[in-house]
Amino acid sequence: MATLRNAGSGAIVSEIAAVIVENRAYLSEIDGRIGDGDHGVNMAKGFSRAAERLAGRETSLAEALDALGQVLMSEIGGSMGPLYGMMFIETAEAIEDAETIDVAKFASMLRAGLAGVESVGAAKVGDKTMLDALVPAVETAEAAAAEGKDFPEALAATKQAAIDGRERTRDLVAKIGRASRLGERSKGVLDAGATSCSLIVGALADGIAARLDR
Amino acid sequence: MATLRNAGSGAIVSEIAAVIVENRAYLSEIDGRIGDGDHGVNMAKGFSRAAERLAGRETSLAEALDALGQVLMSEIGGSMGPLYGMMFIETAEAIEDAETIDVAKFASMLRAGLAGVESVGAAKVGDKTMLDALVPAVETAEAAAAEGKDFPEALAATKQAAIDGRERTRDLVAKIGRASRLGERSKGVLDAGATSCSLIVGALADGIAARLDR
Amino acid sequence: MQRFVNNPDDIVDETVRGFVRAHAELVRLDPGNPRVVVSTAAPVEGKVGVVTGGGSGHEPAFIGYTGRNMVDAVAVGELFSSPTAKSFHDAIEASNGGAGVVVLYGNYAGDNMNVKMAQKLAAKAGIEVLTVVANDDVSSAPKDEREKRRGVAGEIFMWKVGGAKAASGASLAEVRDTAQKAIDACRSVGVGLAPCTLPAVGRPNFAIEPGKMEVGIGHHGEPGVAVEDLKPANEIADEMVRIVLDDHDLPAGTRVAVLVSGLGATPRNELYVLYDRIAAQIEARGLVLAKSYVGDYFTSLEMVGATLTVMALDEELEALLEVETACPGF
Amino acid sequence: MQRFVNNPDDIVDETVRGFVRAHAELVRLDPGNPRVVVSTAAPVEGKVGVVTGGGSGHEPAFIGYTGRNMVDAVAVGELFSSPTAKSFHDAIEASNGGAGVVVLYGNYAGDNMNVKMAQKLAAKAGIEVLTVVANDDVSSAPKDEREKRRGVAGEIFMWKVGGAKAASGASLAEVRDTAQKAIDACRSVGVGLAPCTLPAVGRPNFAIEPGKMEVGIGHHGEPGVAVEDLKPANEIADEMVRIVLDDHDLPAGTRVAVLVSGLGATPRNELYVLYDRIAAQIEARGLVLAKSYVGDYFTSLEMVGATLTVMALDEELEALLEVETACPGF
Ligand SMILES: Nc1ncnc2c1ncn2[C@@H]1O[C@H](COP(=O)(O)OP(=O)(O)O)[C@@H](O)[C@H]1O
Ligand SMILES: Nc1ncnc2c1ncn2[C@@H]1O[C@H](COP(=O)(O)OP(=O)(O)O)[C@@H](O)[C@H]1O
Ligand SMILES: [Mg+2]
Ligand SMILES: [Mg+2]
Ligand SMILES: [Mg+2]
Ligand SMILES: [Mg+2]
Repeated sequence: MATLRNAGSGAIVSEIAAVIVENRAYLSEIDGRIGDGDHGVNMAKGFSRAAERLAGRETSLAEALDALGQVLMSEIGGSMGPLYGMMFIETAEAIEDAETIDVAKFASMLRAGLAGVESVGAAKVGDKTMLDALVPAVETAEAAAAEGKDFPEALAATKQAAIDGRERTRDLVAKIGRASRLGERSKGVLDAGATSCSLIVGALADGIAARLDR
Repeated sequence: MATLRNAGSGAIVSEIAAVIVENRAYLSEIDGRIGDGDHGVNMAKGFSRAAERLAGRETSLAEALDALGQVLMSEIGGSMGPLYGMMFIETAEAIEDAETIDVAKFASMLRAGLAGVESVGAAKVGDKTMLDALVPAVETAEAAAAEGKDFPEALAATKQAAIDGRERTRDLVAKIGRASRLGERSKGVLDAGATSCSLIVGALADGIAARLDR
Repeated sequence: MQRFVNNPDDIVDETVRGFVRAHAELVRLDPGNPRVVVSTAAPVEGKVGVVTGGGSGHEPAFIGYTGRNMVDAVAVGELFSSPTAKSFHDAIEASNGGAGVVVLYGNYAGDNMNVKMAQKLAAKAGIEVLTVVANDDVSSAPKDEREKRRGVAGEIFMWKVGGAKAASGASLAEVRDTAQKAIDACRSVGVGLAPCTLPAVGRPNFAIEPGKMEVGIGHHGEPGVAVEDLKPANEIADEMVRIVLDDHDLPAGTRVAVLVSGLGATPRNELYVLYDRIAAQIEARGLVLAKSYVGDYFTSLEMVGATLTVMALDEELEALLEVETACPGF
Repeated sequence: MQRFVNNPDDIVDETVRGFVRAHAELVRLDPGNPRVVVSTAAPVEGKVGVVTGGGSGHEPAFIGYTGRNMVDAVAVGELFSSPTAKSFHDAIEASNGGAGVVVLYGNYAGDNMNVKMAQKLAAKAGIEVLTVVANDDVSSAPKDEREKRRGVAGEIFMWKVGGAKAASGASLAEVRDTAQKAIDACRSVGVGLAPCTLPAVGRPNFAIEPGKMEVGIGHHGEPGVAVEDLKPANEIADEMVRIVLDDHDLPAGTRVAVLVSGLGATPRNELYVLYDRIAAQIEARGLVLAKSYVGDYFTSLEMVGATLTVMALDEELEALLEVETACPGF
């Protein structure tokens, strides 16, 4: 059964950061349609800062995720600072003591991250937020673990679930955050946070898949 | 010898005003190149106000010119209020008591207007101001009178002199007014005041020519 | 982008540094946190601390309202983005005179989260914190969902009233209640004529077609209630008054304070043109104009537009509004 | 044109009406002339009257500096156009407390003519009038032709100093001399990033290409000394300081007052970004920053840009600058 070694896998976080930085303009543009247009700027700033701090350091995935969470939490602000900050801090804590990460561990670390988000924000699935990408990803990972799917398959399914969730936000009416004031007029546009979240889940899954040892 | 009856010729001033109002945008545009772009606005406002006051009233040329001068003087401000205000007030005063206006009277009324301008502003010919159109017009009218030219010919020559004077401002360096700060860079553009002045002299000459009785 | 910027990522730091430098007699930086601006008079022993904070790009809000009889400390966020929980917490610490701290801020997702977390941190540190969330922006939610409405320029009245109440020696609960009363008495509306650009983004993050205007626009360009043809100033003023007073419906004879703020790129003379009509309309509805403010009080970078805030006064609110203040914003 | 306007011909009347309405405790209209704004405290028996005036579109200048210990009466012109001689004269009459009147205005052809004529009218009415013509704009003429230079934001210091001197009970000659000393101690420069539009004209009356800036621009868009590529804010600040101080060359240790004003559409945070660097540069040259002003003090409709004014202080000027004032402009 394929697993990921926690030690030495911190580079995955730098890969996640790179994806966010690449999509800086895109994320701001989406946020601009129904929000205030700064999502890409906020995210890129926080993630690139964390990447700088990690650069050249040999870290475990847990250490790297925690470092990212701490930077977002204490230096970024916005909605994303606390939301993604808590998400990564909790995700890291869930695998702190793990030698290796398998499908079950992967599912539980995502679940912990979701709990982190929910500890700060009051959003629910369907509110047109990052949760609409994150929740399906968590549930898909858990299902894959229950069904005993192998890790690469589980990762691919989880990534796809986040993407599908992001796509569904297009038809949702925002119930929380800036966009919620638009009511019906918030329809027809992707949610910025769901978009960044699907990028993050995807980059995490890809980073793990590329490092699996069997 | 052709002459103009002073009485009943006040409509000439309304014709002058109409020409200025027509050229409102053009005059502002010229002023905008090396000044602050308000010449047409200032002029049109003052001249149309005077035209309104004169509308429907049966006035002599002297009365109408004085009315125009008073409006410019007391309601317009800018450089043009006092400069054109004094010009028209003095012009009017010069023909106040005249039954009829002949070439000599025409020349002396223009000379009086020039004196009015010079009583307020310190500009000289060649400074790139309205004087560069007005002075040649005055001198041409005086020469015509001295040479005993007939009135229509004198009027045409005076109008042309103002136009030629305006054209020469293109090659002049502004020595006074806003544009004077530009030094060499004020070259290559007509002077706004000279342009409005040539329009005024032209409209005055045309208005007189159209009303000559012989 | 025809703007005065260096590295867009440094704008907030440079703004705050320049601000503190220019107004050193009134404000200082928190020694431990360059994203916290503190009144040179704070903390005042035994006085309730007054804190606010929010995203940058609204100058003189939020930092400009730091000073005597006003806000004691301000948490500074990135452009259009809530300050961190840490900055809110440091502002609470900096303003704490031992009588508790009230955080008077605007209703935005980020601010709500970060203030909540800062409140927890403060509780651990033994500082009692109460909060008031401004929601004066009429267009941002229906009347029966006022809790969803954004906080906008009405916050200035909330700060002035709250700051004066705290300075009077009132208790934490009293300051909170009075600040709450102040913002409950405020209704605001914004109209946008041209968008603003986050320098880091480089192009307008929303569009307003030439010849159009966005009625009910938010302080970050959040879309308003309607996109309409651009009208003459008087008709826009009439519409702003209608939106605000229809929501407010105040009995004739009510004394009101009015604040007309530019959004950043609106020339001052146009604000007076708007105000002239707004004042006439308000009086025509039988209200009494007790106090007026016209200028750039709460902006949105270089957005072209204006906001109108009407605050219904009672004796206490009017008296507190009259209290002399010393801060860069007024 | 994304602006708040009704009939462009009415802008000045509406602006002045709204202004007087908003600041009724400080200013009033001259009963005989709606183009003259008078301090509610004026005339003061036995005090030298202080008058200014100029074209509109520079709000809060000129009207905003009417008030206690400031200007007593202001003559209001059309947008960018000098007031009439009659308005200057009515302002002189309104401010006359029997000790003579000083007219502190800027060096523009129209203003020079109209003030001169007003002076004659006042003389006939038996009022002694002395004048000071501001010419602080470094870029508008070479140093050896200072008398040709335009008056710009330095006028604010001239008014504050002149107003305070008059309030101190000084004689007409003393007020004139001190105001003259004040403006002689000022040097200013403007930088334009985007043009402004006279609503009656409907399109920008000059052009600044995107990516370019006009260094030395005038308050009406008069071309500056150079069109350059738009630089980072710090480099622009350095250039502004260089232009002003190269002309001024002040001995190290000189105490100075600094005023950084937006031209109308420059967001407040960018003014602080500029100021932060300007202040550092001024101190780097060994000068001492005694007092700073950052905001929209003297604008040009909705021009994007900023001006820097540096005033060299002596004991008298600094003391007069410190005198408390009450006017809408500060
Ligand atoms: N309570 C919440 N729970 C989860 N996600 C939220 C919540 N509030 C806002 N969001 C997410 O935040 C995103 C916007 O983030 P961002 O633009 O960076 O912050 P801001 O809204 O303060 O400008 C939205 O697209 C939404 O997905
Ligand atoms: N001293 C002067 N004598 C004669 N004409 C002058 C003088 N000063 C300025 N002018 C004229 O005034 C014109 C500009 O007028 P206008 O734009 O209406 O006033 P302003 O310069 O105050 O904006 C210039 O083109 C010039 O011809
Ligand atoms: Mg956003
Ligand atoms: Mg002009
Ligand atoms: Mg934001
Ligand atoms: Mg002009």
